[in-house]
Amino acid sequence: MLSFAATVLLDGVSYGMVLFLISVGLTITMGLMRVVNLAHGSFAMIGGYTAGYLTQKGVNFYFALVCAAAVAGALGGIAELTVYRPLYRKGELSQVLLTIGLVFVVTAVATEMFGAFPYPMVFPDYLAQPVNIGFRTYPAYRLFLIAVGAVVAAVMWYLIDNSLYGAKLRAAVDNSKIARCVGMNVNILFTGTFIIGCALAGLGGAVGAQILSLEPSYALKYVVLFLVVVIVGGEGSFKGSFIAAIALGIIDTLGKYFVTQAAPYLLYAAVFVLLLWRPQGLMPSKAAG
Amino acid sequence: MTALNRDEPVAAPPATSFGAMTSGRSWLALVGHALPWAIIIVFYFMAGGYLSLGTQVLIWILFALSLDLALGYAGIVTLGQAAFFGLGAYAAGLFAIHVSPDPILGHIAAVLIAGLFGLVTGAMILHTTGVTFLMLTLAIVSILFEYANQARSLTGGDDGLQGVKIDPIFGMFEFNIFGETAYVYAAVVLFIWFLISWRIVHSPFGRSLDGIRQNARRMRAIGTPVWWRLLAVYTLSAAMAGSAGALSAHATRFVGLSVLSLLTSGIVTVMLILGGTRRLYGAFVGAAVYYLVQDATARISPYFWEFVVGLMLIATVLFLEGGLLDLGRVGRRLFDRLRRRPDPT
Amino acid sequence: MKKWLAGLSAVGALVTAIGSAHADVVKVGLIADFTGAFATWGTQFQQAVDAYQAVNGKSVKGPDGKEHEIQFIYRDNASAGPDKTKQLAEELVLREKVKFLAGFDLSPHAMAVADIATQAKIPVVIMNAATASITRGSPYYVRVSMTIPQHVVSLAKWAYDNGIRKVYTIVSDYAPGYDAENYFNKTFKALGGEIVGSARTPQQETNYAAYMEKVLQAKPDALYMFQPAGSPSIAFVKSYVERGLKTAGIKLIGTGETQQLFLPNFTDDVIGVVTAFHYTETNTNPENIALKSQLVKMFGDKAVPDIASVAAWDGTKLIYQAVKELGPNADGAKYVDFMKGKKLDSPRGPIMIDPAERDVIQNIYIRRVEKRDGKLVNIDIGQVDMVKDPWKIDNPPKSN
Amino acid sequence: MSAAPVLSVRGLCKNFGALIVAQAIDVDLFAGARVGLIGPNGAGKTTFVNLLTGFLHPDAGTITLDGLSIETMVAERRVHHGLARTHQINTLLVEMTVRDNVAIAIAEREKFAWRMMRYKPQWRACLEEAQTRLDQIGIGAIGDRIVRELPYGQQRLLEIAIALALKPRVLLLDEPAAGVPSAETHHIHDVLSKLPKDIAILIIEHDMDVIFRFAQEIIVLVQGRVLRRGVPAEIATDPEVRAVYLGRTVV
Repeated sequence: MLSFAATVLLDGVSYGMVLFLISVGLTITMGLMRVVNLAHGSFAMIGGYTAGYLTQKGVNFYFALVCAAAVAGALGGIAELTVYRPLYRKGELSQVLLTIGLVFVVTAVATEMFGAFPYPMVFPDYLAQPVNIGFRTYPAYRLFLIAVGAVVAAVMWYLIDNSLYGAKLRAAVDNSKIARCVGMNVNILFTGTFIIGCALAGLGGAVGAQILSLEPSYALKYVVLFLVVVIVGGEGSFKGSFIAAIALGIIDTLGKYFVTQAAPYLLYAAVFVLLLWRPQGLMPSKAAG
Repeated sequence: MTALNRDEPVAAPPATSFGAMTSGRSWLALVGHALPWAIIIVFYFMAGGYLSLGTQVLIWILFALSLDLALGYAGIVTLGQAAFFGLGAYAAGLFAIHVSPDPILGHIAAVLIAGLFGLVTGAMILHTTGVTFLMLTLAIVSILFEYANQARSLTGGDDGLQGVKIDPIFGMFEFNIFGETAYVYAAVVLFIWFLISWRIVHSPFGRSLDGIRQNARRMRAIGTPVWWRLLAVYTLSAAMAGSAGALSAHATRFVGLSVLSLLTSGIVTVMLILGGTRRLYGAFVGAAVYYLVQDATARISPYFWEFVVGLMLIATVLFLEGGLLDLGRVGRRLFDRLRRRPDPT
Repeated sequence: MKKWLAGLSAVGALVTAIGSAHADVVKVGLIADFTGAFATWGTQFQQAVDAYQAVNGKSVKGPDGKEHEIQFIYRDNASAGPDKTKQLAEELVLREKVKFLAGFDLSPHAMAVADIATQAKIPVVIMNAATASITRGSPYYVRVSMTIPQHVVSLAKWAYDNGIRKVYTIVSDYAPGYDAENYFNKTFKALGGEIVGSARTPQQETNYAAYMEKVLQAKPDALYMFQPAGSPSIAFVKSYVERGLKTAGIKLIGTGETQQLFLPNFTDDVIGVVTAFHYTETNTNPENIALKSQLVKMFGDKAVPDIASVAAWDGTKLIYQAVKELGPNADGAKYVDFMKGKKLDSPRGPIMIDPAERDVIQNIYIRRVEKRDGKLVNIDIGQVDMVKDPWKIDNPPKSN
Repeated sequence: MSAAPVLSVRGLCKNFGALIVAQAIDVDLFAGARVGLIGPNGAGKTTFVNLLTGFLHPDAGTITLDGLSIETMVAERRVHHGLARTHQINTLLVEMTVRDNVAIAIAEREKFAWRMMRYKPQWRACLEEAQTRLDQIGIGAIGDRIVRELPYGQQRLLEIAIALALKPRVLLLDEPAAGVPSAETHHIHDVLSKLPKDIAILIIEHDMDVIFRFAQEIIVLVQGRVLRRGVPAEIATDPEVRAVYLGRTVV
């Protein structure tokens, strides 16, 4: 029984970590820039494809991950400077539409380049094998996911709480107007944060490729999932999204385990109720509240 | 008063300055009104095998029109419009199967059900705004979709609703594969809804909606019950979308799961934005153009149309907020600027 | 990119294009998804048709001794709903005056054209849509592809004959999945086997960890999967190995998941999976050789034939023979009558059109995935001869 | 002047977390009253207006309008009971014409703004009344202009015009001249001086000259508390008030 609980926990957390890795960028950018960025998943996908392509070409796995983050981040930066900038002043609608447009374009290009089929990603053998973790054998890959997620979370945590960058970030999230007034160069902060967010998404897309499999429809397919994490966690709330992601992962796993006749609308129903109860999410950042 | 009358160049009045369209003073406005309907009528005789394609366009125009009321005029940013379209479609289909094959009755039933659903959900979520509201609408449409997918016995799941039989309208005009009936039926329904919408958006009610979109706080300060007004238009728009859904169910004698998909919401929004919001005719242009582009590009290369639609969206948001119907004004402004530029000698 | 731009210029022409039916041209309207999630079906259909026409010429000599061109007109369902299918079909029938309709990758799409086929008396050659009941929808339906029960029943039999007694089934949560689950369980129980557990997974599921845990605890001899080709089935197999089911000695059996077309996307985990299917890409039938070589010749080494290619090949062949026999302007019903009971040498092996049900009767091959000179391939390890769709046997047509 | 106050506020309290913005405020406004509300920035003046008009809800206290207690009422209902306001920062329908801005307010006042059908004559009447009201405050010439294109001063006047169009019995003016170039302020003051005599008016203003010219009574608000109240003369000479305005904190 205990081992079962542990297994469910591991499964849930590892899944949640993927969601967290990809969503954390979104939550910060949405909290910071107030942009409903439905295209965020595209950057995760770009990272995934990059890593997939490289690993298939025999490039070292970890180097491939770095590249994935780099490429996603770079493209993110370009996108921020070109199409996102004008969005900051516009309403949700424009933001939704433009980012959906972006998704379409990326999807089309991805299909032209990599085909409509799911794109395989080569993991090092020691990750592909189950390992013995005392009470049972367990996929090394999922342990790896948890490790990566934990590291990133820790680093983010430190950055946001203890660094000047973090301080600026929190200030700007709480009130970008004031941040501007006190002469903080918000533009650079925005671009930088956006790049980091996309890079993380790229990383998440790459390492998570086995759970959220790579295909052109990726961005559209999972965007709701990412949004749920962000909104439920509370826009701009880093801790909130972490909790939301892990919770989502565990709930999802439990659901599959006990309600084998999957009822997918339960997730949405839950979100619906929660948002009516706490329209600002679990942990609203001051600005949102 | 001189001090206050610092005169500034009067730009072309935006679509929301009333009287601009109400008083069809310029013959141009009249042509503008006649043209779309003339095209719809002419198409009927020219279409040949493309008539059912035309019917589809008409249905999507009505759908986009319903969105224009909520999103365009009242500024309710929703991604859940497909919920009403789909509900209307399934209602009409199931009504035909289980209750009565009469199209008119079925249509009315569908409109009522969709409207009621709009009323209930609207009452639940309309106090929220922005992203939260967006997510709530998204959740609603997703819930319906998943439910319809699961309730196979009722909806046929992803096989769609089979065996919908519809009586001839007034017992005279039967729905056949040539689709004349469906086309005229759709055109008439569209026209009725258009008249209603036209009346509404130029009524005090419509103006107050426009006010709410521009500045809800101001409207409360003059005593507007904002929530009630929004609820009213949301319900109306839902009923209209339901009507469009009923049309599609009757026209194709089939209801597919896709009517409830998020993509359907997305597409109708794209159409509206493409054509231009707060003009009513924007829906016409948007739906037609969208279908044309999709039809044309899809034949060239897989994914090409997705690519193009994506670009169109980005371009519209960045450079053409008024939608295609705004091209004229944008062009004029550009032209003026070019003309004003002093020649470089 | 380039071809897109080139295409742009063609748009205008296409839009205004008006199909006019010449007397000696037999038009066949092929509707399938060429874009969106199911895009591969359309391309596979089209390539096979082109291949067939390249081998057998674009025209047939009719009974009147004249050469009649067989012209295929392709319409993209764009992975949109059946309402779109319906509209395309009407357009093809009324505008293009097609004599046959063909294609249809998804069942709902095929079902949606029943009215049109019946009202306009147009034979519909179904090249995939595998829901058993479809062919009852209109007397003009003729199916050359398969039905799910055909596979599943054969698989269940094979499993029992090979000493498997306890099976856990996991199917995808949509219509074909239900058919699969239903027929596997029924057949296997009837033989005396035991179903120790069943689960249904969301259609686009890719995270199977929890399900595998349950299977592991149920300790069956084999795990039967019915998962959509592509990411779900790949993730499924991955998870099956990861979770140590393979090492626990639980066999993985399925039907369409391991088609040659998809194998490159799998890792070696998939080796040893046993499936029952109506087409083994590696078979050496002359027709299959012809199809494969022609595809490679026309579309390069990457072109791999699959059930779509095979069905399109056979469907085209059927239409050619019908026109050859009855000429270009016969009544739709006549064409259908001709096709009833027809026997064909298909790349998959011998097939026959059920005279009563207008549905395909064919061998089902049991294959195991193995690695031959560095490539994952399906190897036949057995076959069930001339399987008639079990659903039809269970649901005899109501006499009305 | 009638005995009973049109608007009477008792023990009004409000705080945001630790920050106290209204502390047991009592105010009475009689018909035709002209009361000035002054105080340093952050004293809670605008908050007080928001509490009265229902854009904020008090933690404690009662607000009575013509004997009807309205503190639980939503903002829009209070308007219909005769309580109108202007905003410190222009809050207008910037995409509409000036006339439409006023006409809509009139439509709401006349309770037919929900009409979808059969509205033509009433609406015409609204437009006409709107025009006359614009004329009255001297901006009739710009009735057809889009608000967004107007200079700030004219927008301030429009704020007042809209409030007046609601035929209020109590009018709360939140710094009507704020942000207007001093060269233009006199127009606004003209308008203020011509406001209907029977309306009870509470005005927030920083410009002391205006206040002392306009108000019969002045209330000094500091940190959400009424520090002093009295006729302008007293207030002007009150040392504590001076202290506040010199920025020294009051114990």
